[in-house]
Amino acid sequence: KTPDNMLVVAQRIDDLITMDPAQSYEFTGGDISRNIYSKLVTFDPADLSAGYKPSIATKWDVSEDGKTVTFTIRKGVKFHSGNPLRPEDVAFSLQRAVLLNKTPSFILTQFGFSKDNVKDTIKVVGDDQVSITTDKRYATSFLLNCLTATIAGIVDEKTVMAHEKDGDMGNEWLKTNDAGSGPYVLTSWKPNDSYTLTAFNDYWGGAPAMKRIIVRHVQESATQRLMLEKGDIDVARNLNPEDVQAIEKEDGLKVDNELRGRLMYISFNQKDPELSKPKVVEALKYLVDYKGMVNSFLKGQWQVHQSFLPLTYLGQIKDNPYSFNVDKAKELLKEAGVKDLTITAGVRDAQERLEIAQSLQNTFAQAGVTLKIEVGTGKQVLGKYRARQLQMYVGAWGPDYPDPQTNAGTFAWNPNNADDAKLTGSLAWRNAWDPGKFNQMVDAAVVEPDRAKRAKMYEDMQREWQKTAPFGVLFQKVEQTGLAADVQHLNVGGAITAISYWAITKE
Amino acid sequence: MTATPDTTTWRGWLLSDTPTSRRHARLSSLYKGWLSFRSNTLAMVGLGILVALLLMALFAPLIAPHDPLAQNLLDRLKPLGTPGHIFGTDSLGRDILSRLIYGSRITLYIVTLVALIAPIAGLLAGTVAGYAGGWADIVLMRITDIFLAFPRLVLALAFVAALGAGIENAVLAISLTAWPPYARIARAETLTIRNSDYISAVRLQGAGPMRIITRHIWPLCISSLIVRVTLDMAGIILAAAGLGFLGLGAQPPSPEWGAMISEGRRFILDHWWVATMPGLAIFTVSLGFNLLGDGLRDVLDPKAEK
Amino acid sequence: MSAPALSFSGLDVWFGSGRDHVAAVKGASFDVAKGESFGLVGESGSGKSTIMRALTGLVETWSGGMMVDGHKLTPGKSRDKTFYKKVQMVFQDPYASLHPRHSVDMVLSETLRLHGFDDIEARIGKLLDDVGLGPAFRFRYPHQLSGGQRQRVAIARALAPEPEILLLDEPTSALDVSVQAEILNLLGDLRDEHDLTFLMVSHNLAVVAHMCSRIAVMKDGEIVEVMSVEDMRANASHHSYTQSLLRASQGYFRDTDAMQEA
Amino acid sequence: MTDLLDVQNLWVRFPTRNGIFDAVRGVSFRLGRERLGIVGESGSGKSMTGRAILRLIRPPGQLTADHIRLDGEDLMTKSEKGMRAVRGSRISMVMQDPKFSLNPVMRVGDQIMEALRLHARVSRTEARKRALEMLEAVSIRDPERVFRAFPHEMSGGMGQRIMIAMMLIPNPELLIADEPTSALDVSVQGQVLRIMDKLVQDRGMGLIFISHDLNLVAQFCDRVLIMYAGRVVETCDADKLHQATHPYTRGLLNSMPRIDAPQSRLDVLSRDPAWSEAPSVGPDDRGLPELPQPGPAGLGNLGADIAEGK
Amino acid sequence: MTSVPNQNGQSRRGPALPKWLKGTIFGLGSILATMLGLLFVTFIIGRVMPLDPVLAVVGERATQSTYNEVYHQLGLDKPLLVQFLYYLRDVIHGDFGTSLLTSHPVIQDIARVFPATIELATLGTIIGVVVGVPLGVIAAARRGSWIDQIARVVALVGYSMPIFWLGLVGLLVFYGILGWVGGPGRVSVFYDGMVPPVTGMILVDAALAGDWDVFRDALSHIILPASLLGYYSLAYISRMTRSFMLEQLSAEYVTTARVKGMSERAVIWRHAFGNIGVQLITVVALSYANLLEGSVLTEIIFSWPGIGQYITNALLSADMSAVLGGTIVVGLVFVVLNVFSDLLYRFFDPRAK
Ligand SMILES: Nc1ncnc2c1ncn2[C@@H]1O[C@H](COP(=O)(O)OP(=O)(O)OP(=O)(O)O)[C@@H](O)[C@H]1O
Ligand SMILES: Nc1ncnc2c1ncn2[C@@H]1O[C@H](COP(=O)(O)OP(=O)(O)OP(=O)(O)O)[C@@H](O)[C@H]1O
Ligand SMILES: [Mg+2]
Ligand SMILES: [Mg+2]
Repeated sequence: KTPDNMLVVAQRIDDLITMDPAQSYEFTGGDISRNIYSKLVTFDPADLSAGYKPSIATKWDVSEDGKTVTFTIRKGVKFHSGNPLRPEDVAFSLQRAVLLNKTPSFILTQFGFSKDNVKDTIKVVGDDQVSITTDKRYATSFLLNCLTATIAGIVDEKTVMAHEKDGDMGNEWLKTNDAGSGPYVLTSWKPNDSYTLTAFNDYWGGAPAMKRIIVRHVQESATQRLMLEKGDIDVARNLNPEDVQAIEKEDGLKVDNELRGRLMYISFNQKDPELSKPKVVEALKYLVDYKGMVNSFLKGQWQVHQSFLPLTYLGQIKDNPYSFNVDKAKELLKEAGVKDLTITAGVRDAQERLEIAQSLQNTFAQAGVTLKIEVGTGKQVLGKYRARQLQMYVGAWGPDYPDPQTNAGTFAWNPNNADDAKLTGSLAWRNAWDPGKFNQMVDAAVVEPDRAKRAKMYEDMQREWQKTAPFGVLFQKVEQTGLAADVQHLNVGGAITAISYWAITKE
Repeated sequence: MTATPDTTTWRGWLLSDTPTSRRHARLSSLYKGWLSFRSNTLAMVGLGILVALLLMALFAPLIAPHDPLAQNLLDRLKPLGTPGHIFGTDSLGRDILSRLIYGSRITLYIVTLVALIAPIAGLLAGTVAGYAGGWADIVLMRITDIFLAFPRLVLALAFVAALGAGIENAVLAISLTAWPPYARIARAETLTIRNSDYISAVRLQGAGPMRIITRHIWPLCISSLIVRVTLDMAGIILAAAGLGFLGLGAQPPSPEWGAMISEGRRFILDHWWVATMPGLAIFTVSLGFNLLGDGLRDVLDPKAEK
Repeated sequence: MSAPALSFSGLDVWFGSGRDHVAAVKGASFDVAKGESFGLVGESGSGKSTIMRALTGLVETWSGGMMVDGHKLTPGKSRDKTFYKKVQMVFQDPYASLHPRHSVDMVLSETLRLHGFDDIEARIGKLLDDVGLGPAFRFRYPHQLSGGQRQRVAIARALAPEPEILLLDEPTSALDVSVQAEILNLLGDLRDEHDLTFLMVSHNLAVVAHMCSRIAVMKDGEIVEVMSVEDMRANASHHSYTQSLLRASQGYFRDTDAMQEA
Repeated sequence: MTDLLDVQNLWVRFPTRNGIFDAVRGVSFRLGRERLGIVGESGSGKSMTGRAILRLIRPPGQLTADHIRLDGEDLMTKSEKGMRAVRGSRISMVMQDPKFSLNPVMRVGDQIMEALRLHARVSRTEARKRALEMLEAVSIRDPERVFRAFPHEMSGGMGQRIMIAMMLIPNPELLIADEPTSALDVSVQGQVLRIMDKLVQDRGMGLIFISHDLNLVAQFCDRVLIMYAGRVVETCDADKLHQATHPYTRGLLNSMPRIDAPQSRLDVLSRDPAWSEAPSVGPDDRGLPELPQPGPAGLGNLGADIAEGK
Repeated sequence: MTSVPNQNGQSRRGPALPKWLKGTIFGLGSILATMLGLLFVTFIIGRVMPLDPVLAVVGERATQSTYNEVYHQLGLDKPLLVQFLYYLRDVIHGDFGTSLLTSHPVIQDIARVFPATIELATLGTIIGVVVGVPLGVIAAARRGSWIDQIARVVALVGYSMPIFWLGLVGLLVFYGILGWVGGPGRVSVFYDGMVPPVTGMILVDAALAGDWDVFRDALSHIILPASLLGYYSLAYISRMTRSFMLEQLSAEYVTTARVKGMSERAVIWRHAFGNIGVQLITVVALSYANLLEGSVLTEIIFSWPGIGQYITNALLSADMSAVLGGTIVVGLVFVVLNVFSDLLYRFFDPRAK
């Protein structure tokens, strides 16, 4: 029922708060950004596993010392404003992200850029080149992976600076507007209601097939399914397992399954005297009914995964050493000398997590562990978690950029375990866990230039980590998207990136 | 007015026009109220529903066929009429019937607490404002207006958000939003009562304001409040369920009916009973309160309707 | 000579302010001697009740002089307990002057308790006896009583603190003639028994004449005439308004009569 | 010649919590073109009798009677629609409490005009003229203002006069006046009574005058029914009321204090249960007075007529 | 000595303001006081809530330095009262701040979401009045008849049914199975933005633009949620109408009208109904106000981008500017509706001067 050259998507988009790539950090923001901004390097939706590929940068060269990478900028690329894309725009965009120092800026600043040095470390060289100099030698793949993140989107300097207000480098304006060169132009955004993208006919990679993309905010899965069945939409992105199962059986509809980078995990605060006993943590990891959950209420949407790097990431391992084993757990608890353990877990009020928590409550109880669930809104629970006040947390974590460092740096790295260190970005810190030797392992892996060696380092690190860390990674997300049968080439971005509307066709 | 009742039977004793002691007088007026209430069939149905609810809550462990929290992931989402699970099972394989039965405790708990807090707060504010008049009246009524003008659910949400989700906080939140109407009713009644001759008469005996408010004005406001509260109870249950629906009411795994609907709404298309059974339970109890309230209104407040 | 039981001099009572200002009583002056029964008559709205309400403190906006037993009263809310022990009031409408949810017993025992009596049980029995209600009525609620019976309860309540002065605001105007007779007789008996001083309001001249020895005629908030009942009976009034009141209370006469005033 | 009204064995019953309550029990009377007073203590069933004649007993009250004949026509057998034609145009009733008996949100004039226009085909201007005349006739000083006023702006006495004007304007054959002058100043009371008097005498209207003022009824009416507990305990000529024999009537008469004759104690009525058990006193068989012919104007301009006569 | 004799005996009461002016001043004053109190309470709630507005800005993974910077930017380091005064100053200047959640000025957001709610609530109220009032009147006139029973059941069910449940089932049946109505949202996706937003209410805008396709489509979308809300308001209105009518029908003036020989229908509609108008206005205003503020659940279920959802989302995300702005608007509407029904009352009821 929807027109042939138009794609209508139902999705929860209430997380969207800004579209400025220097600031955008949410799923929906990533989706939009990927389609309206070009980057130096990017993933090809047709072949994600190939890793980053040239985009605005046609090629790059690494200096001898491995600290400087020089990108050659594609010619003839146009912004939506009609301005040509110049190397200055590229340098400006990256510098701007550092200078603005918004939440995701660490993706860049971890390479040693700062307000003071960014003009020198990221600069235009020659008339068609931009060079980036890091503070020390990093794996090149690490840098390039980071440059595929949203924050590396290239904005139109002239347009942006024309809207500058109080030295905000156009941040206020860019929150709700588009200054990109990607295949789509943002034509409207009504918060919590919808956003609309229109094809950019002068796109350097060729105009996309879908002339208009409309994404409508629909909260309920059942509603999305009804709309899909009625033909009012082409794509439904937030379906729950029951609705997916129904759609799979229906004519004219199909389901796209993609492994995403999101992990579901539980963690235990190491300030707690009982939970800081390794045997207790180990026992609890045996008290999770992994199979039961993925075969019932999580069916199709999460798969068992017990290490901190999502599958498809460099250094991934497929070992899932833990399984539901009450006897083993009891034994471990006995060895640890723990009886009548009561734990309170913070859980945000999302259905999926509540069910997981309730299942945990049930299985923990079988070994005599009482689990109390404290539910709050996302902000409430998170506030406590960041303040290290949660005894246990049931939550999800998505990688920030497609490099193993993103998760290693948060699950296994905490150089200062003091309360006032406020390393709130690190999950290890939030759980008051001092990772000890893992700190060095993480630091070493991130600078290892050899790809294979680097992968091996992460594999070893994870195997070790699985045994001792006060984290239990439970599942990895599989995104199940319901779509009309005529929609082709849908790719929501796998574990590493966001949706690519430009590849989609209808037949 | 016809034959004088025979005072040798209990019934006759209770119906006597000439009570002989305080207790007799009180029982007699209660019994007469009961008699007129009893003649109202629908109200009796309402009362029946609520008594059933009470019994269900009281004897939940005896009645419920299963542990309301016992999960069985293999037996999830069984349909209505499944042997052993007449009302089916939910997404974690828990028996819906048993959860409904245990949930009645929570519903009763909410209802009792709100019924204790809101009307009393409203009564206090309303009668004091009405009787004192002047500045006290203006200030109290402004406060009432503020809470009245506050978007109801927002206030409740804010409150729950402030104190954390949980049944007690939900109750507090609901009470916080429920009292202003009672204050208004109580004030309006107080204004009509305060200038009546019988209040003047007690003032002429030297009675102070506190005494007049608590002994003379409250008993008169209470009956219309009771009616209002009963009629509002349905709304209160629904509000608690609404909070539950938004995930801010009772906490899992507690079988609060609103939260059950909220959990079950994901399956509404294929497994409709998961959300519908608690929906029906809420409906039934609300209906019970409404019927009872209608009946009470006829008995306690004959002017209001009839 | 002892001070009069009640003394009013230049009493002004008003309601509201600004545009709503109503002067309900204007410069009323009269004395009521101890043991006397004094009547206030006049058309509806002439301010009869207002005088009583000002005296008892139910209306606070007044000026001028009021004395009870030689003690001056001051404007304002507070009257002390001794005042209420001395002065009590019976209201016009027996249906409105009893709390609908208080039984006779509750009404009387509360009153007694407020006035600090201990032997409450005995006193209730005595009071009910005094007003001609047997013990059978003790635990009844107002809705179980007739108008006359209610008025008796109201009188019992007023008698409870053993007052010296009883204010009667149209005590029988809501009652039937037959019941009126009973109440008037009762009041007469009580007056003799307890040495009471009466101040009685009514618009029925016959009733006032029956009960009182002196009357004041009110019109529009002013007292136009104070006269003895004998004078009234003899139609010896000086004021035209009083005369018209007296004439009107005679009844209807067919056309032939000269009833042609506007 | 038939009576104007002939009521036989009229009962009004109310079901209550404690069983059936009989408000009117077997009342019978006949009425010519005269003034009939009904007296009795409060609650004796006077108003109910009046309403019953119009068949306006509100449910759950029930009305039974052997017959209620108006000019020989039995009202009991009429349909509701038939009754509507009777109400207002042939029998009218002045309601007891004018404060509650006028529609608070309708202007006085509209309510009076409505009474007229429901039964007579007259234009608005004509109706207005007649209403104003009628208001003047009942001694209302500023009819134009009152015409435009709302009931709450009227005093009790004005309300009663408005009510009377409203009920007289369709020129009924029978007027039931339920305590029509209780709120009136004595002087205005005289004028209003005079109007009704005139209508009875000149037009042959029948009048049922309900009151509890025995003296007034004795002076104003031709005949009196004395009611007690829903029954007629005695009936007599009005001027003979003071010689009435029934102890109830005597009791009522004696219990009133009198200005001219001071008493130390008033007589108190002692009620005899036998009074309420005794059957109603039936319609007297005495001959009714000769009916005068209706006035020359027929249903003419009543208000102007009265105003002139005054 | 130059004392001026006081000729005006009334002067001791001060300058006598006309009554209506005094009433107006008092009325405005109390509205202001209410609004101020409302703001203050909201503000305090927002500040004491353990929701961190900074987190809403910086996100989950922000470093502490970013966090501190924003904390300062938002003025959270100032005393509470100072923060409130700053806020007040801005509000008086018409600046409600910028929503953290949408990055739009709050006033702009409200201008977008409020018409959606108004449209829904208005239609709901219209349905409630058009059906509820006659139902209530007839039920009262035929007390105890089958129609009275039906009215009673309809009202009781309306009072007792959880709205979110009914909404979901309604959507399933009328949209999913029967396909009689449009789905969630205000208009079908491809009609989105087709008519220029003049009032923000799509039905009105479409009518203004003369685009009847859009109008029909929008109508098919709104009809289900509006009926749902309408049902609730119907339940309330019919019940209240019935009890008002019963009271009037037992009044003496109704008997007077019957004495005049008036037909039953005229008695009911002309006399009795005329007398409940005023009370009815209050009830309708109240129910309208309730729909305006209380349709959060309906809005969620029907993906209706209205103010209820807006405030709720904002609240859950500690977006206090948005919460405050929304609350002011809703509170203002409530107060205005109250005043409005008061005015109508004065206008229609001759007894209220
Ligand atoms: N609370 C009040 N506020 C304003 N005016 C009042 C108030 N109470 C009484 N009045 C006015 O004071 C005047 C006197 O009233 P009051 O009650 O004393 O009359 P009354 O002689 O007792 O009349 P009635 O015989 O009807 O009882 C009347 O004009 C009345 O309207
Ligand atoms: N709806 C009713 N239900 C039960 N009893 C009623 C009802 N209406 C009237 N009565 C009773 O009918 C009796 C007669 O009432 P009615 O109004 O005729 O008295 P009345 O003689 O007019 O008295 P009054 O002089 O006070 O007007 C009263 O005892 C009254 O209580
Ligand atoms: Mg008085
Ligand atoms: Mg009567």
